Amino acid sequence: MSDQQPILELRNVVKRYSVGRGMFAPKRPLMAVGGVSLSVPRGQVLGLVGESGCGKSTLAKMVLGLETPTEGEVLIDGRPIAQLGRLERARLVQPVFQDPYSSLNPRKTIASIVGLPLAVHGEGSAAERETRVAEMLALVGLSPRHAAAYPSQLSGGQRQRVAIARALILKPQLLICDEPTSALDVSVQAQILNLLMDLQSRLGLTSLFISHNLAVVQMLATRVAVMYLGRVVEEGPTAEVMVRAQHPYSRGLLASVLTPDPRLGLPDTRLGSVFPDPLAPPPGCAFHPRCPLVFDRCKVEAPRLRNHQGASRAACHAAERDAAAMIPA
Amino acid sequence: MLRFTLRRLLLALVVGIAVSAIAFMLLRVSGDLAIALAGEDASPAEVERIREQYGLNRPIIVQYAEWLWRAVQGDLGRSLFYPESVANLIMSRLPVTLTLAGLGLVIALLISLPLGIIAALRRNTWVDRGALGIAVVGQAMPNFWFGLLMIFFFGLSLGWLPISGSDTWMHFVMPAITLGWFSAPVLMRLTRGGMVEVMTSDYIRTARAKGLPGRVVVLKHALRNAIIPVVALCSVQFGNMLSGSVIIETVFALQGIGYLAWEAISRRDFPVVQGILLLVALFYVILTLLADILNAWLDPRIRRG
Amino acid sequence: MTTPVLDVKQLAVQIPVADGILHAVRDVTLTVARGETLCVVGESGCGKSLTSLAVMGLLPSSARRTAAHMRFAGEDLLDMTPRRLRELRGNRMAMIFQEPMTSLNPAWTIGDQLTEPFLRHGKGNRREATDRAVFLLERVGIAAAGRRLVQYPHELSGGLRQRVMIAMALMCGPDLILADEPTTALDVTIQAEILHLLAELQQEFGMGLLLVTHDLGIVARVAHRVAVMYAGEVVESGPTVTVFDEPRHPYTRGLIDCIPIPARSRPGVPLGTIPGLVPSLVGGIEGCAFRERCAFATEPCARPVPVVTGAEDHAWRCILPAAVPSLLENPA
Amino acid sequence: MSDITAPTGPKLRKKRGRILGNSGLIVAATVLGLITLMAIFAPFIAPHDPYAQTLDDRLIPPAFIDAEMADPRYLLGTDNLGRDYLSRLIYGARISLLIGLLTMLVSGVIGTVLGVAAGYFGGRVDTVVSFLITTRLSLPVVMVALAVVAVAGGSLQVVVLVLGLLLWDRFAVVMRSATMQLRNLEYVAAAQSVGCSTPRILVGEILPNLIPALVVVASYEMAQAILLEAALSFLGLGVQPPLPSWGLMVAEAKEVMLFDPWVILLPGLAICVLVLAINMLGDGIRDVTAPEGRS
Repeated sequence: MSDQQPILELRNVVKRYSVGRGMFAPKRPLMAVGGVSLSVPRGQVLGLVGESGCGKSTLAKMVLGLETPTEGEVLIDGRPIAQLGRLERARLVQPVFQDPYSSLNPRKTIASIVGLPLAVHGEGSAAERETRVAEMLALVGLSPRHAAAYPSQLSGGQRQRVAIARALILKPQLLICDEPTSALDVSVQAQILNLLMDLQSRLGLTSLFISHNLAVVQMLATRVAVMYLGRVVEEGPTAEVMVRAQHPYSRGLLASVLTPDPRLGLPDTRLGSVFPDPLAPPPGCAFHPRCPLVFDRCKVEAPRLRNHQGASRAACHAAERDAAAMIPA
Repeated sequence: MLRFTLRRLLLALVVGIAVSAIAFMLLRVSGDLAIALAGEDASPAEVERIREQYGLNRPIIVQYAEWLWRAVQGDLGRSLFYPESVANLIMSRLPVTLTLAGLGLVIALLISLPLGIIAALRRNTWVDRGALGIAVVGQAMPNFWFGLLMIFFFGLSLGWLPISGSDTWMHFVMPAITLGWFSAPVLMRLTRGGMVEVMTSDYIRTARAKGLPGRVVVLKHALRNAIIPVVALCSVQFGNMLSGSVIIETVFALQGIGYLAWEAISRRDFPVVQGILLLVALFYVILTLLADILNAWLDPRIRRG
Repeated sequence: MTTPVLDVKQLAVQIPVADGILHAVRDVTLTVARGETLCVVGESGCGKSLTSLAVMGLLPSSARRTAAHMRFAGEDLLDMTPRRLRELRGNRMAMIFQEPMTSLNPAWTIGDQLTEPFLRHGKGNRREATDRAVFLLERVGIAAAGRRLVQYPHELSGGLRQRVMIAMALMCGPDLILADEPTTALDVTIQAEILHLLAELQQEFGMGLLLVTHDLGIVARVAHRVAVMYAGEVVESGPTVTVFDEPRHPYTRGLIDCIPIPARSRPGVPLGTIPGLVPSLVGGIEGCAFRERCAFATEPCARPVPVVTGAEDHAWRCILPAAVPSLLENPA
Repeated sequence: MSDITAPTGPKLRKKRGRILGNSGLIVAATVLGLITLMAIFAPFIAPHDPYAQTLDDRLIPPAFIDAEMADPRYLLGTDNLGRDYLSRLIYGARISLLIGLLTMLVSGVIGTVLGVAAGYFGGRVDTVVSFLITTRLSLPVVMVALAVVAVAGGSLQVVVLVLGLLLWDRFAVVMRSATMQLRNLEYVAAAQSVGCSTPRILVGEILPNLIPALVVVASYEMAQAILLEAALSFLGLGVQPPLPSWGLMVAEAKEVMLFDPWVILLPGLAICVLVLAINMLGDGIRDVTAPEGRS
């Protein structure tokens, strides 16, 4: 496999659900993910940012094979995930979930939770597994004494370390982190982010890092993709998106990050707060009802993700117009 | 809401058909009805004659379809014992059972609602433990035994109440108490559980933060939400009471459909048994339908969902 | 100096649990002046929410509350009759909770729930109540307010419900609002809007605002003064700018350092962390509760630590002689 | 970062403390244990043959009812056929326990399989199972059981089979909703991602977490089955005489209730104590295994 081959590739992935509103109300289609194409090269971290209901977790589930795309293809290491067996898939991609309380089975010891992937894949003898579990626990900063403990005896941060150990023990090609720190206190979040950064540099992990907080994402991600209502609205190198975001929603998200600087007042995101109903998305650009730069074209035509300036891509008519105006004659 | 009602109605209809089929089939597959009718020591020829006479030799589906077709028209066949049609027989006994079940439900609610609410508000005090204790002990008593004890004390020893028959309201006192007593624990637990959950909810804290007095918090904000599942359970309990009337009516010789069912079963009067099974099952289907609609109507999240 | 709207001294909350007494809030002293925003900040389990509930008298029934005094506009909440307390609650002091999805009663309309405190506290008749509800709904940025009155909570989104909660708190024109993590359950872009609204209304009506949060970013942007809580105690309090610029307690410094900041924190450069775990508050703690996790801890920290007061009401519970420097490799 | 919040030793001790602190659970377990032992060793404990009729010794009251009429050979007196009441009660425990246990097993297997399948797979499976549950709930248990026993003939096997096929609904309802909750937890998603097969997830991840709920429902249904058997036998359509079913004994006692009311007291009380013990055991186990809360 060449190094040019991306580890993760999404080709125009669509996921539609049919949602019952209440027990007997008619079902309506919900476009959770509306045509997403992204790729993550080996050794890189793609940060996926968006608010609740934007489809980022659905996307993660499709990459993990827990959901099947309605349309499009997910390829891992060049192979369509739909054609992989469950064991093969598990060797390629592993998750770390959000809630450290529900992500560990309360009736199993830490050792058996971390060792489960080895047991399922029939790797090594019982003694070898034990050694590897101990190594893994040490790698994520837990002591050997934790092996015999049950999840209820650990703190939130320790549990999240266990989840990371379980995800890494099979040495997967790709790690999916779905809001791994958003259920944690800030001081614990910092510990987990530091751990992930450390593992990143030591193991050269390739990962998809999902969060609603841009400040967290930029700690780890080499590239960032911003999602809004099921679509990627901006994608580019982290530094560029953080400094020169082109999509007004990315700028709004960035402004919403409240840094602990007492001299700055509250930001004016100029986004309003009328979050659209995902069951009845607005026509044209889905973001137009909240957009401060909206003009007529936005209400009828959905913008496509394309390069306007620099190395990043944005799906915005205003960005396109501005870029066009800036081209020297 | 209309859509909800229609869908729920359709479900009730399908369940109704399934239940009627089961009520019919059960008696056919659990043994040879012809032998049961003719008696254990009847000659093979006699059994064959009966099989012929009742059409038991035809495919079971055909028998069922025919029975259902007649049943829909109100014809449940004729009793093998009484010189009457099954439908008439049941209709003449039904009022007794409905009265009994109605009274039973009222008694159950009179016991369970206040007790459940007080237990929830005084959680983990002796009131709560006492109420739960009564519920646990109450549920452990066999209802026929409880009935017999009542007969012994209030009927035989004290002579306050008549011990059998269904002529006056006095005849209903003990059966209704017995029936209500056994429904009360379930209703009480649900009321208590619902109230406990609601009282610890965020919106009750909001109501208290508004400065509302305790009585308004409990009656307006808590009870309204806690009572919704109780309403549904009430109809389920009413259905159970119709079914449980077999035991109670037999103990007190109350001439309702329960007693009729027992008589018919003992005498192998199968058209009557089938008719009663169908009727009680349909009652239950209709009651749950009503409960669901009432539930939806009480809960704005369903009504306007 | 005028009477502060809220003046709490040495508040303690104890909760009996399976293996002893949980000292959830210990010796908390704070004041809120009219027109002032005080933020109480800390991590989960530090007692910040219980502090606000203790002020409102909404603690769970098993909890025990003690204090030297707890004055609301000069009147002590401790020796108040339940009736007098009810007169104040929802009227002169109101509360906004964290979960907009569950804090409104699903069985009653928005209008009914909004007008309820107004009518209950005898502020006017039903018509006036409805008028005020419409006025406030519009004020908190809800369009078509008249139509919203007949809607049920489940028909509104989380952001809208939190606006309704805010409008409800304002119905009787309170002197003090307690907001317990009012934006934690909301999306980040909505959070800024709601905070804007709260700050604006607070200025407009000249109320005191006690805002409980875990987010130092929110504190920095909205608070006039801040109280940092750790393990049930206020470990540092003072004007926001002073506390952020010159934190005197190592915990405050630790909290500030572990926040990722765009364009400052970079991949590969670790964040500051606070090692170890929060101590158990069951039984009670002797000395500084933070000493097990503190890089500067010395032998005297095991003994009771006095509160030191500096300029401008800046107070801290630490024996270090100077401000705590950042331990980050390249602080901005 | 190296501390475990509660080391294993104290944790176990805490659990043991919770069990011992629950006096209801202790009493219930003791009573149930005694009844079980009594049932198992009935031939060694019972002073008389429970079927032996001594027509000269009919309806002898126990000493605590009428000391003068009592006979020291019959501790709890004799019934209307002169059979030793104590021996019949001891043997009766066998019937109640056997029917309770077997019915619980039959209905438990049916209900758990249906409920877990509905809760885990959802969709069509859930629709079908929900329909089955609704249909089953619409059938009046006592009447159907009576009618079927009347046709099939009253015997222990028939009663177990009929009750087992009728009493699975609560298992299904509870297991369905419990599985639905578990299914959405992240550790199930993690197990799927790790490559666990569906049976492995059901057995390794879901089932262990269902056990507390299962025990509670099972105890409740066992009690229910015992009560129903007694009722069926009481109505003459359950276990047939001369078997010493407690329900049957109440029915037989009913005939002589007017003159010898004590006969009715004993078997009823026996049912009551057994059912109470089972229910209290279930409640106690539920309380002990209740989640301790997150932190």
